[in-house]
Amino acid sequence: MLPTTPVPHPTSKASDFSETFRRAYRWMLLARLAEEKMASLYRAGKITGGVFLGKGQEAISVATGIALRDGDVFAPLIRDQAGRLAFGESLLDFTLTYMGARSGPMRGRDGNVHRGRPREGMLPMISHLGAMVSVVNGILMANRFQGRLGSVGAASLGEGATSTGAFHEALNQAAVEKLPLILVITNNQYSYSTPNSRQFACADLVDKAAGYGVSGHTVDGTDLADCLKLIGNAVECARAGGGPQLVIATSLRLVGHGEHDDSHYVSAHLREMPLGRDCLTVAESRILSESWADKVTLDSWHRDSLHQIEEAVAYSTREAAPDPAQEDWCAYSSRQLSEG
Amino acid sequence: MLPTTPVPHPTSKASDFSETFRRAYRWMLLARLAEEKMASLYRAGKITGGVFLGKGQEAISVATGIALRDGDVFAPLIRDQAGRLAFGESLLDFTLTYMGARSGPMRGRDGNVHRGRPREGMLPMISHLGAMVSVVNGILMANRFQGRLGSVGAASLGEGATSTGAFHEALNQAAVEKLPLILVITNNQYSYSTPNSRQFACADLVDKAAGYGVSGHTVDGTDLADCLKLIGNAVECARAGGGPQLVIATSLRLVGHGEHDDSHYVSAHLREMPLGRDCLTVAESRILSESWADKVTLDSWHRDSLHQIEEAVAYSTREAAPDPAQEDWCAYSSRQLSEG
Amino acid sequence: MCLFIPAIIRGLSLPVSFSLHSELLPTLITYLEAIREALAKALNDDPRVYIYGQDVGFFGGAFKATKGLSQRFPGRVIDSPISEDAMVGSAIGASIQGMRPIIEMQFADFSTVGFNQIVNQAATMFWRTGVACPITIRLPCGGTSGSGPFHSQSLEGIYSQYPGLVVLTPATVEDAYSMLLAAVECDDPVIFCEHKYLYYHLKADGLPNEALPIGKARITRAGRDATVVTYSAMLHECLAAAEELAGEGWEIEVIDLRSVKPLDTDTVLASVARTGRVLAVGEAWPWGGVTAEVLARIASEGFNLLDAPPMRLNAKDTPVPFHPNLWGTHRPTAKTIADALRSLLRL
Amino acid sequence: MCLFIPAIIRGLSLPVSFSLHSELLPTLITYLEAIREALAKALNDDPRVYIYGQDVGFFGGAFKATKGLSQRFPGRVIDSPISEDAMVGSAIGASIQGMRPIIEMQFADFSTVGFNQIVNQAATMFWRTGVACPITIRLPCGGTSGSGPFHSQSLEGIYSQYPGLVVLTPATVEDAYSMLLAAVECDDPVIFCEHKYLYYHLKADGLPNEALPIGKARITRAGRDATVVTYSAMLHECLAAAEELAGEGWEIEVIDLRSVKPLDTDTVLASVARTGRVLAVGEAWPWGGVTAEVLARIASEGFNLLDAPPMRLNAKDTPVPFHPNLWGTHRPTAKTIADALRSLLRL
Ligand SMILES: Cc1ncc(C[n+]2csc(CCOP(=O)(O)OP(=O)(O)O)c2C)c(N)n1
Ligand SMILES: Cc1ncc(C[n+]2csc(CCOP(=O)(O)OP(=O)(O)O)c2C)c(N)n1
Ligand SMILES: [Mg+2]
Ligand SMILES: [Mg+2]
Repeated sequence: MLPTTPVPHPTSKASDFSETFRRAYRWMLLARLAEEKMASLYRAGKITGGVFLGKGQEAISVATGIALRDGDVFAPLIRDQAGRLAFGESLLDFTLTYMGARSGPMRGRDGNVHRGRPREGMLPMISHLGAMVSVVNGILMANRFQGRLGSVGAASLGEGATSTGAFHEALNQAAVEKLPLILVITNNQYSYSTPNSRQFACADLVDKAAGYGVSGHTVDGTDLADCLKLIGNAVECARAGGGPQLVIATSLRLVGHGEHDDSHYVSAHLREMPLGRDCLTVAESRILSESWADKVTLDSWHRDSLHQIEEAVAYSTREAAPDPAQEDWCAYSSRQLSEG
Repeated sequence: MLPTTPVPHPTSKASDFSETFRRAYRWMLLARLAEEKMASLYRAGKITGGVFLGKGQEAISVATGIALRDGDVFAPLIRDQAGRLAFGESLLDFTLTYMGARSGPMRGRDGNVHRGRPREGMLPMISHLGAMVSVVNGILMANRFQGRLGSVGAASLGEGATSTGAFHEALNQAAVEKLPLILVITNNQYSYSTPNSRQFACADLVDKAAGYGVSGHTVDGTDLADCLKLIGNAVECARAGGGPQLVIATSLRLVGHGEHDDSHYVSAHLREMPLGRDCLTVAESRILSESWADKVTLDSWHRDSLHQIEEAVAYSTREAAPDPAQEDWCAYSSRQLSEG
Repeated sequence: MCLFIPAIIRGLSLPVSFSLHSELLPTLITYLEAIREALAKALNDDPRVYIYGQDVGFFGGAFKATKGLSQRFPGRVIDSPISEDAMVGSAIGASIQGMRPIIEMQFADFSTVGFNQIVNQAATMFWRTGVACPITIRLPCGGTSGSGPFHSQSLEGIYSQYPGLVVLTPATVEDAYSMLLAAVECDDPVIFCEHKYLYYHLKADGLPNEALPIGKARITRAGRDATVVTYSAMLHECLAAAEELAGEGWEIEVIDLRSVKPLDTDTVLASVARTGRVLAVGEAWPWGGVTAEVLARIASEGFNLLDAPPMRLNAKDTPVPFHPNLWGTHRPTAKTIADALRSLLRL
Repeated sequence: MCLFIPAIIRGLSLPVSFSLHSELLPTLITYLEAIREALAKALNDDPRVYIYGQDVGFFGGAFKATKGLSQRFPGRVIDSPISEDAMVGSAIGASIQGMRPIIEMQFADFSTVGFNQIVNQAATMFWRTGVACPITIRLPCGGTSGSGPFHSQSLEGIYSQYPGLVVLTPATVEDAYSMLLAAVECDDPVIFCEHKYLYYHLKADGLPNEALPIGKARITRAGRDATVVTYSAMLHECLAAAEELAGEGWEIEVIDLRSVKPLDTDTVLASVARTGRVLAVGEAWPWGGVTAEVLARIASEGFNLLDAPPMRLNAKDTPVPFHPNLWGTHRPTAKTIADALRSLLRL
């Protein structure tokens, strides 16, 4: 059974590719099913606030999470459930946060995709797009100051976030400081309803790399094998001192921007294109065609995942909500400075 | 004698190159001498606030100003005295603003390099670097709305300003909207004391163009002839609907960041390189070697310039300072909304 | 301070025509629909107007405030990249070139990314150059349940500190409509704080033909025992509290500021002169902001009108919490306002 | 509110050693030198400290606050690109990884470009995650002659509105030193508002061994006829006004807030209890801000202590003007403060 606690990272880097692929696939599957559960709870009116899913982006996300190791840092964005799990986030962090439980990592203070555990290298995103990249830079600068070499940091963004000044300043900063940053841009063709033609005008987002003096990579975001290899290489490059790595993964958002959105604006043409493939199905076919697992095993993984999700949801539902009377209304670590 | 009021733009675009070169040179000369006058007033303690000079950048600046015509818009930066004059700014705007005269365009409310006349297409920079570029975009969008086609907008920046989020958002915006923007980056090797190695990591700033999907150009900023040709072409491209043009001009700042700064940090090595040449001297040699004017004529231009400057300074010195008792302390155009 | 009645409203001798959208209009019109109607009217009546913001075009905006407008006004309702700085900067440029841009921030909270352009470029343009900068920046403001720290902020007190900005905070469907039209017609940059909680919750029978000018507060409920000064969504909590206290025999006067900069000191002082007691209520954080400014004005200009210390009630001094339990306690509510009023009346 | 005495100050049983810079120290030490000494001491005593900002390295910063430090502390005083957003963002990251970054903004005014990271990321980090964010952001603030609208701003009232930020406004050489050390030691993000006018103008005999904690105001001048509450450079204008009024027989008490968030209401109220009259003076714009907050607190918590309406005096509601004539009139001065005090005493 897959653990709901952080997955142990393989000790040997030379682990068999099929083994990595299977592990990655299982995280993707767990993420997909966990998100589908959230969506159904949302439709049942059981979730306060929004629900944002990563359907169609699990391959690139999991490849990022799985390439990182202890001591690395990850700044996921809203579509990174798979990467979060692979990096070590417990499924409970996901369910407890969505449900606003007092015992969750955000204690009901912040919700859904904003969860994180900074001490464990999992950054809690703020909503403002692009803002997490320079935070990762700072952690990498701190690592350098503290002599902690060989650690890297990965940040996820959508293609829409490349239009923010924050993205630009941070990538330039990483380049000047030659930081081991892996910046993964998932170009899923839309930023909310906005198509790429209204977001940028370059032929390919990877053309930005040269303008920052960083290495650029592109990958088919629907193909798990490619994602694992490419991100794996990019992470190794960064670890080896090669400076920032800009990765552009192409895909299509297979869900609404959030679960409130029917994404009627997504072009049918794009859905038909290869980038419209479902990366989970693609990965599954690969497993079967390579005989890395048989149908019976896949089914058991599916059942295991559902079981874990049920457990996590059931547990989280029973957890107490925050009690405003017990709440510590203090925004200061130096509590004596609070006027609250 | 050169006018202190806006210079009439040539009616024929096919005007003789030597004629354009001479006109440009005279604006450069006037700018250089006017700035030297400001510097000496500054040293004499006669100027409140800072004095910022364009020494070494007159060629690229004048080329920008001279390529623009009525209906175009120009967002100069701190080293654009030559371009301002060529675009049509009166020398009096310069002296009156530095001296804070009530009759100057900024009426003592803002000083030195911040002057402008938005109604006449000359934008009054705010200090925050990069912030003027999107303002130019907006003017160009307005032109499009209003059916005023064929007008362009030019904005100047230093290489340091390419690190700002504002630069990035604005250039991307211009690219998405395919606006006739000419963005001229003068890479003078330093941003205040900060050398390029601490500012960006790309091999050449022009490598940024592809990442925005705009045309990129490079030019030797010390060579007036090259600047005139290149900027002239870039402006024509933009006018013809070719979208944003990113121009990178290479030079060296031959003065301090401001007159308070002795620029001891500028590397001696750079001073010896071709980019350390004084563009004014280079232009003068060209004029003499091509026999576009003789030494006697050059001397008369010099005297004429000095004369104009003396007149402008003398006039401005006699102008009344703002009187706080008479001042209209109202930040609102709808005065009834002012609580002042 | 003299008052500003926009011609766009003044001109309305005939009943407002909703032909643009009439087929969509239900009997009751929501705060959000009022905003959409105002946008449609502005686009229709004034060729200088355009709308620019993320997803405002075909999609109609995150809250659907611009739904259908890009189809009705082709080329004038434009999707922007995720670039708040450039969005505002370009609006400034367009405005000095004669346009009347309306910028939609997807949430007020994201305006912090365009902050520099708003407070340093737009706000100073007229004073520095004498050229007006008529832009309207729509900020979907305020808390709703489950929105958390970055989709709930009330920033009126931040923007009001800057000279040159007009800051409007409509609390009613009618004001959402008429004040947005006034904002577009205003020659100065207007920060238009729409409250998201009111978008769907608040409904009215129709849209107004007349409007109070910008800068004028409204006495929404008359009373003689105490004055409550408030604005935006808190108006409705205050009215509920007043109603509750009416049951206890107290008559509470409730003032809706409508515009927080300028702030209508005269109306506030005249009310305090009648009641002698005042409570200022705001949804923003406690340090500074609208309630501090209101109290400071009353204390310095109306000290002798007071029979008791002026009070204020704000949100708690923490980020806005996600969980409904916490959120409901973080901001003032009818209940905590009623409690504060009871204390005030006992003083 | 209990009080915060930083260990870095508490530990000073021996006289402060200036060995780092002693050869440079003149007999008198300026406000700017005090800041430099504090930076040197922080770098020296705490390996977690580093400085990051434009031109702070070899050049020593636009105001020379970091002069010589990059040479003494190699690799720890780092030139940044012109990227205020990324400067602050990276400091946040470094701080949660155990560092104590000090960010220098070249001018306070440019912090608006890093605004989002400051108010939305740094300010909320602890509350959201329980992980502290100990960064110090140095803002060269306030007006000097000829600096104009974009190099003169006083932004303490903006930042204080945000929960999670500590906002300090030292007015003396001694406080510039000890409060900067306290800021660096503070586990929360501190907005450190240094006043540029004081950089060279203000001198002291030496640096302190002891310091008041953050959050505690100081009675700089005792008096019994009226209280002036102020902070930063305005302290000196207020002291001059008090001196002028002393010549007329009035004893004015002058309170230096030192820290505007938290704000030491107790000290203010205790003084008002003695004098019955109060004037709050600030260099920032009139709407909201520190003086509004001070008046609101006095009015609501100390109403019965007042013998006259509380007053306030701020800059005018326009951008800060460039020309010395205008600038001298835009902000409060000893003369206008003395005039205000005379009115207050007549009330
Ligand atoms: C600075 C900022 N502006 C606006 C938003 C509102 N917003 C949230 S998600 C989103 C679209 C993001 O698109 P993209 O970066 O492509 O990511 P995707 O959702 O496609 O994964 C927008 C505009 C925001 N979060 N931050
Ligand atoms: C956003 C912002 N941050 C900091 C500054 C302070 N500053 C003024 S000029 C300057 C250096 C500019 O360098 P560059 O862009 O290369 O232009 P140059 O002076 O070399 O012409 C800096 C840092 C500023 N004006 N704006
Ligand atoms: Mg996208
Ligand atoms: Mg430069």
